[in-house]
Amino acid sequence: MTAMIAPLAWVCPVFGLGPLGHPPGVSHYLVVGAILFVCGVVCMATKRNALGVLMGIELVLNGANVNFVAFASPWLQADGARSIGLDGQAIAVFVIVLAAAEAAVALAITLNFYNNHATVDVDRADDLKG
Amino acid sequence: MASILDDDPRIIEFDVRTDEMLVNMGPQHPSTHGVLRLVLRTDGEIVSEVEPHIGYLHRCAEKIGENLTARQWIPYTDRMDYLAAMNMNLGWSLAVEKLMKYEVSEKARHLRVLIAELGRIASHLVGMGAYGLDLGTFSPFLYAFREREKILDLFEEACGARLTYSYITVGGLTADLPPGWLQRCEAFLDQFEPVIKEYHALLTTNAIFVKRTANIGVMSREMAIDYGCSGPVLRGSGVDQDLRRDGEAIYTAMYDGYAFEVAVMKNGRYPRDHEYPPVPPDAVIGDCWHRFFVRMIEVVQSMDLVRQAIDRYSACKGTIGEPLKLTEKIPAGDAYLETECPKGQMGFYLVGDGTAIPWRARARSSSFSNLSVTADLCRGCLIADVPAIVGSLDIVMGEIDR
Amino acid sequence: MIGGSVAVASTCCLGAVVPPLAMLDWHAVFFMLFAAAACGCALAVVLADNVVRMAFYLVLSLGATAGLFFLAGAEFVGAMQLMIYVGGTLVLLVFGVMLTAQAPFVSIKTSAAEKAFAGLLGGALLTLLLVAALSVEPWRRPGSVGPTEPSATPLGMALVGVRVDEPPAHSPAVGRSGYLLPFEIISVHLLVVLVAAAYLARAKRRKTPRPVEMVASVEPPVSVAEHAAIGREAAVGAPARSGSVLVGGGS
Amino acid sequence: MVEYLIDRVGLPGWLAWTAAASLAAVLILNVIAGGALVFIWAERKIAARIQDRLGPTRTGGKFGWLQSLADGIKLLAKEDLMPDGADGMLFRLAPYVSFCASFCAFIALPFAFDFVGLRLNVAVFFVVAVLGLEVFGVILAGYASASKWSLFGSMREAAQVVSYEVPLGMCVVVPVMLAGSMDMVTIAEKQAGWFWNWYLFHDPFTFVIFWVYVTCAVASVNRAPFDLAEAESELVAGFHTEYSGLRWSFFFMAEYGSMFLVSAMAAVLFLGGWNGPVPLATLAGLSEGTGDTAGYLVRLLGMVNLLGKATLGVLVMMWIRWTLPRLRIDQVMTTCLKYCTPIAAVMFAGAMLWQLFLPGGLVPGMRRPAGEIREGWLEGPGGRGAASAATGSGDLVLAPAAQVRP
Repeated sequence: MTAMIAPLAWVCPVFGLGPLGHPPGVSHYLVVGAILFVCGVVCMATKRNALGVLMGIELVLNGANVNFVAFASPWLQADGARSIGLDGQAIAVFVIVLAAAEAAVALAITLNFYNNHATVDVDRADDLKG
Repeated sequence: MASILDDDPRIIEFDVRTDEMLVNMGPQHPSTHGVLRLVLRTDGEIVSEVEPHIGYLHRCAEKIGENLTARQWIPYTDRMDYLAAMNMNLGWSLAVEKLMKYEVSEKARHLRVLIAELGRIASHLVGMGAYGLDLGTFSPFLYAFREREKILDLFEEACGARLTYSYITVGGLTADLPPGWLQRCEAFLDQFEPVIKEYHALLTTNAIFVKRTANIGVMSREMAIDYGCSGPVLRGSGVDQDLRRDGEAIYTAMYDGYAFEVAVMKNGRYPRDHEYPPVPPDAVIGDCWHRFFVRMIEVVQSMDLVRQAIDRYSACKGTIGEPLKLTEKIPAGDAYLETECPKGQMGFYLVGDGTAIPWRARARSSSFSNLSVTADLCRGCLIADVPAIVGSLDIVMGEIDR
Repeated sequence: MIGGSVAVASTCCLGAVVPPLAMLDWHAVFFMLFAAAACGCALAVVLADNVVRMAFYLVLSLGATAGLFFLAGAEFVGAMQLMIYVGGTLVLLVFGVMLTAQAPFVSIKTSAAEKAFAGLLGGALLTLLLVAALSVEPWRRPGSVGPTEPSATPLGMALVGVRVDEPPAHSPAVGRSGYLLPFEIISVHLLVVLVAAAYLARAKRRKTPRPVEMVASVEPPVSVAEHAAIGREAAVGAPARSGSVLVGGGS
Repeated sequence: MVEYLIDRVGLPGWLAWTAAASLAAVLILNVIAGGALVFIWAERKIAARIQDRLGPTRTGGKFGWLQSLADGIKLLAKEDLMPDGADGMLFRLAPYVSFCASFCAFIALPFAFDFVGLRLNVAVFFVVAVLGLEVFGVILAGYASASKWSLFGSMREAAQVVSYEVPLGMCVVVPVMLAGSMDMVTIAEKQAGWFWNWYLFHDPFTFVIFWVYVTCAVASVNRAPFDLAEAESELVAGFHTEYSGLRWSFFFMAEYGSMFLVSAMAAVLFLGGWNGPVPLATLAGLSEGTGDTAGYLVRLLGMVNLLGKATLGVLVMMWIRWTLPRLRIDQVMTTCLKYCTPIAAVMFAGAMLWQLFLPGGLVPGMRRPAGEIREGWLEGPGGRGAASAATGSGDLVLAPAAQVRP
C-alpha cells in the first residue's frame, strides 16, 4: 500500500520542499517513462490519422528509452545497487537509430497509402477485410 | 492545358502524390518589376503554368492623347517607359514629324541621338541592376544606380527634370544644352567605361550568375519572331534586327553617318568592337544570359554613339532650332513609326484630321509583346527561374499598361 | 536549457529573500522542469486534434526528454536524441504531415466513446506501471555517489567492441564484447533505409495520366482563369500570340 | 569562481552557486543579444560601404552606432500582425523556438579556457544537434502563417538544413578525430602554440575540409548565397513574410546568433580556438591554467582572440552576402550532395590516414606529438574524473568555469 501513497508524497509540495529537496532517483525517471509510454499507447489507440499513430509509436519508444537511461545512470541508483551501466545507454542509442529508420519506413507506407486511397485515415485501410 | 502538360517531357511525376498550388506572384511582389501579376500553378518547386495578368497601371494614356495636341501629349509618353522617357519622347515626336513631313535641324538631330543613347544607357543600367536584384544580389543594383544618377544629373541640367523629361519634342528639343554640358558628359563617359568591367565581374562572368541564367528560358529564333519580340530580347535569340539600322527612313536618317554594329550573335560570335567577356560554355543562344549580355554590349555601343554624337553636335554650326508651336495643326492622314527603344521596338500611331488634336493616338509597346512569352518560357521551370526569366525580358509596366 | 538558465537567474533573486530555497536541489528542480515539460507535452500530443500541433508538442516532449537524459548523465544519448530524433525523424514526420495535410485530414476527430475507452485503458496501464516503478525501494532513493564527469568514450569504445567500463575479467576478448555486431547490423539497416527513402523520393517520367477522380475527391481543380477572376473587377485576358500587335490588350 | 565566492566573499555555498550560474547565464545572454545588435549595425555599415553608400550615420552621434537600438525600439512599437488564417499558437511560438535553438547551442561553446557555460563531453555533437533544431521554428512559422510563400520558404529551409547537416557533420568530425575528443575545450587546447598547430594547417585535408565547413556553415545558417528560405526576389520574404515587430526580430536575432555560433565553432575547431597565432602568453611565461589574476587575464586575452576570430567569420559571411547572387534550390542541393558530401568524405578519409601515418606532421619537431592518452578514463584515479567528482550536482546544467577543471 505504501507504493500507492508514495507518489502523493512525491508530487505534493505540501511536504516541505517535496521532491525539490533531494535528488531524483530511478523511480522518478520510471514515472516519467511510464507517463510517456501510456500517452504513446493511448495516442496509438485513439488517433485515426496514420501520422498520429506514428507519433504515438515515437512516444512509446521514447518512454522506453527514459527507462533504459535511468537504469544505466550510476547517479540515480541507491548505494550498493548496481546500474546496468553502459548497456542501457547503448540500447537507448540503438532505439533512437531504429526509431529513425522505423519512421522513414512508416512514412513511406503512409505516403503510399495516401497515394492509393487519398486519405490518411487508418480506419479506412480495410481493403484486406474478409 | 492538360493535353499540353501530358506531352511535355519536362513535367515529371513523383511517387509521392503532391497537389498543385496556385500562387499569386504580384502585383505586390518584389521581383515583378512594378504591378505585374503572375499566377503560377506550381507542383512543389516546379512551375507548370504561368499566366501574366496586366492592367494594374492603366491610365488611359491613349484616350487622353485624343484630347490633347500632339506636343501636349509628350509628357504622357514620358510615363510609358518611365525608365527611358527620352526615347519615348523621341518616338512620338518622330511619328508626328513623319505625318507632318517635318525635318529637324542638323544640330538637333545629333543632340537627339546623344540624348537618346544616353537614355538607352540609363535604361539598360536599371535593367541590369534590377536583374541582379532578381537573382538575389543587391550590390550591382546600387552600382548601376550610382551611374544612372550621373546620367540623370546630366539630363537634369539639360531639361530640369530627372524622370519625366519631355525634352525631345515635336520639331526638335525644348532647349539647347547648357554651357559645359558636353565636357561633363565626356567626363562621365570616361569614368563609366572602366566601371563596366566590374559589372562583368559581378554579374556576367560570375559563376553563380551564369548557373542561374545560362540555358534558362531559352527562346528560339522562330519563337521570338512569332511572338513579336523586339529589342534585346529579339537580338538575344540571335535575330539580327535593329531599327536604328533597319527602320524607316525618317528614323535611320537620324543615325546617318554613325558607326555601330548591331549587338547580336552572328556566326557564333558577338561584335568585336570592344573587349567583351567570352560567352560561357553553358549558355545557349536565346537564354537569359544572352539577353542580359546583349544589353551589356549595347551599353558599350551606346557610349560610342554618344561620343560620336558629341563630336558631330559640337561640329555643327547654328542653333538646334525652335520646336513647333503647342497648337500646330496636324495634317489629315495617319502615320505609324517604330523606333528602337531600350526595351524594344516602340511604335506610335496617330491619325490627324487637320486640327491640332490627333483624332487617334496609339502606342505599340515592346514590353507587351516581350512579356507575352513568359507563359511559354516558364512552363516547367522552377519558381526561382520565374524572376530570372521575367527579369531578363526587362519589362516596364508603365509601357505595357499605358 | 534556456528555461533552465532563466530559472536559475530568477530563483537567484528569490533565494535571497526566501531561505528555504537554499535547500533546493538543483538537480531535482531541473528534473521536475524537464519531466513536467515531457509529460505535459506528451499529454498534449494525445489530446490535440490538429496533426501539425501534435508534431509540435512531440518535438517539445522529445526535446525535454533529451534534457532528462543530460540530467541522468547520458550526454551522448541526449545529444543523439536531439540530433536524430528531434532534428531528423521529426523533420521527416513534419514533411509527411505537410505532404498529406489536406484540410480534411489535418484534424480527424475521434469518437468520444473511443476516447473514453482508451483513457480507461491508459489509466489502468499507468497505474500498473506506476506501482511497479515506485515499489522498489532502492529505485526511489538515490545514493550518495555524486555525479562523475560523464564521458562518451566508453560508449564509443563499446560500440566498436571494447568494454572499458567493466573489469577485464568480465569482458571476453577484444572485439567480441561490446556491441560491435549490433552496431554493424544497424549500420547496414540504416543503409537499407537510406536506399529505400531514395527509392521513395525518386522521380519518374509521367506515363499514364493521373487518375482524375482521385484528385477530384481531394480538391476540386480550380482553373487559373477562375482563380484569376477572384478579386478583380475587369479580368484582362492573357496576351495571346501577338505577332504584330499595335494596340495592347491592356488598354 | 564558486570557490572565490565561498572563500573570499564568504557567501553560503548555494548562493555562490546561484550567483555564479546566473552570471554565466547573463554573460551568454548578452553575448547573443549584444552581439546581434552589433552585427546588425555592422551588416548595415558593411553593406553600405560595399555599395558605395554611407549607411546609418546619425543615430547616436557618430557612425550611427545606436541604429540597431533605435530599430529595436521601432520593432517593439510596431503593430503585431497575424494573418486571419494563421494557426495562432504555432505562429506565436515559432520565433521563440528558432531563437531558443540558436541560444541553447551557446551553452556548450567555450569562449576561452574555462570560460564555458557547460563543459560538455559531447560539446561538438551537442552544438551541431541543437543548431539543427532551429529549422523547426522555421517550419512552424511557414506552416502557421497560412501563406503559400511562407510554406515554400520553410520547406526549402527544411530540405536545405537537413541535407547540409550531413557534410557539416563530416567536417566537424575531422577535428574531433584529430583531437580525440568531442569536448570543444580539449579540441582548442590541443591547438595551443604557434598558428601552425591549428587544425587548419594540420594537413592538406583539414585545410580543404575547412572550406567545405565554411560552405556548409553558411548554408546551414541560411545566409546568401544559400538564403533560399527568405529569397526576397522569389518568395517575398520566405518563412517570415507574415511576421512583423518583435516576433520578426527574434528570427533576426536567431539568424545572427547562428552566424556567430558557426563562426565561433569554425574558430574552435580549425583556427585554434582562443589561441592566438603567436603564443604571446606562453612566450611571456604566463599560463592560462593558473587560477591567479595573471591566468585570468590570459584567459581574457584568449576570449578576445576567439571573439575576434568569430567576428571575422561573421564579417566574411556579410561580405559574401553582398557580393554573390543567390543559388537556385536544385543547385543548392547539388552543391550539398554532389560536391560537399563527397569532398568531405574523401577529406575525412585522407585526414584519418594522415593521422595514422604522419601523426607528427611533415616537419619533425614542429608539432607537438599527438597525445597517446585521449580521455580521462585511462588517466587513472588521480585524473580529472576524481577531481570533479566532488562537486555538487548543480554543474550539470550550468557549471561555472572554475568548477570543471581541477
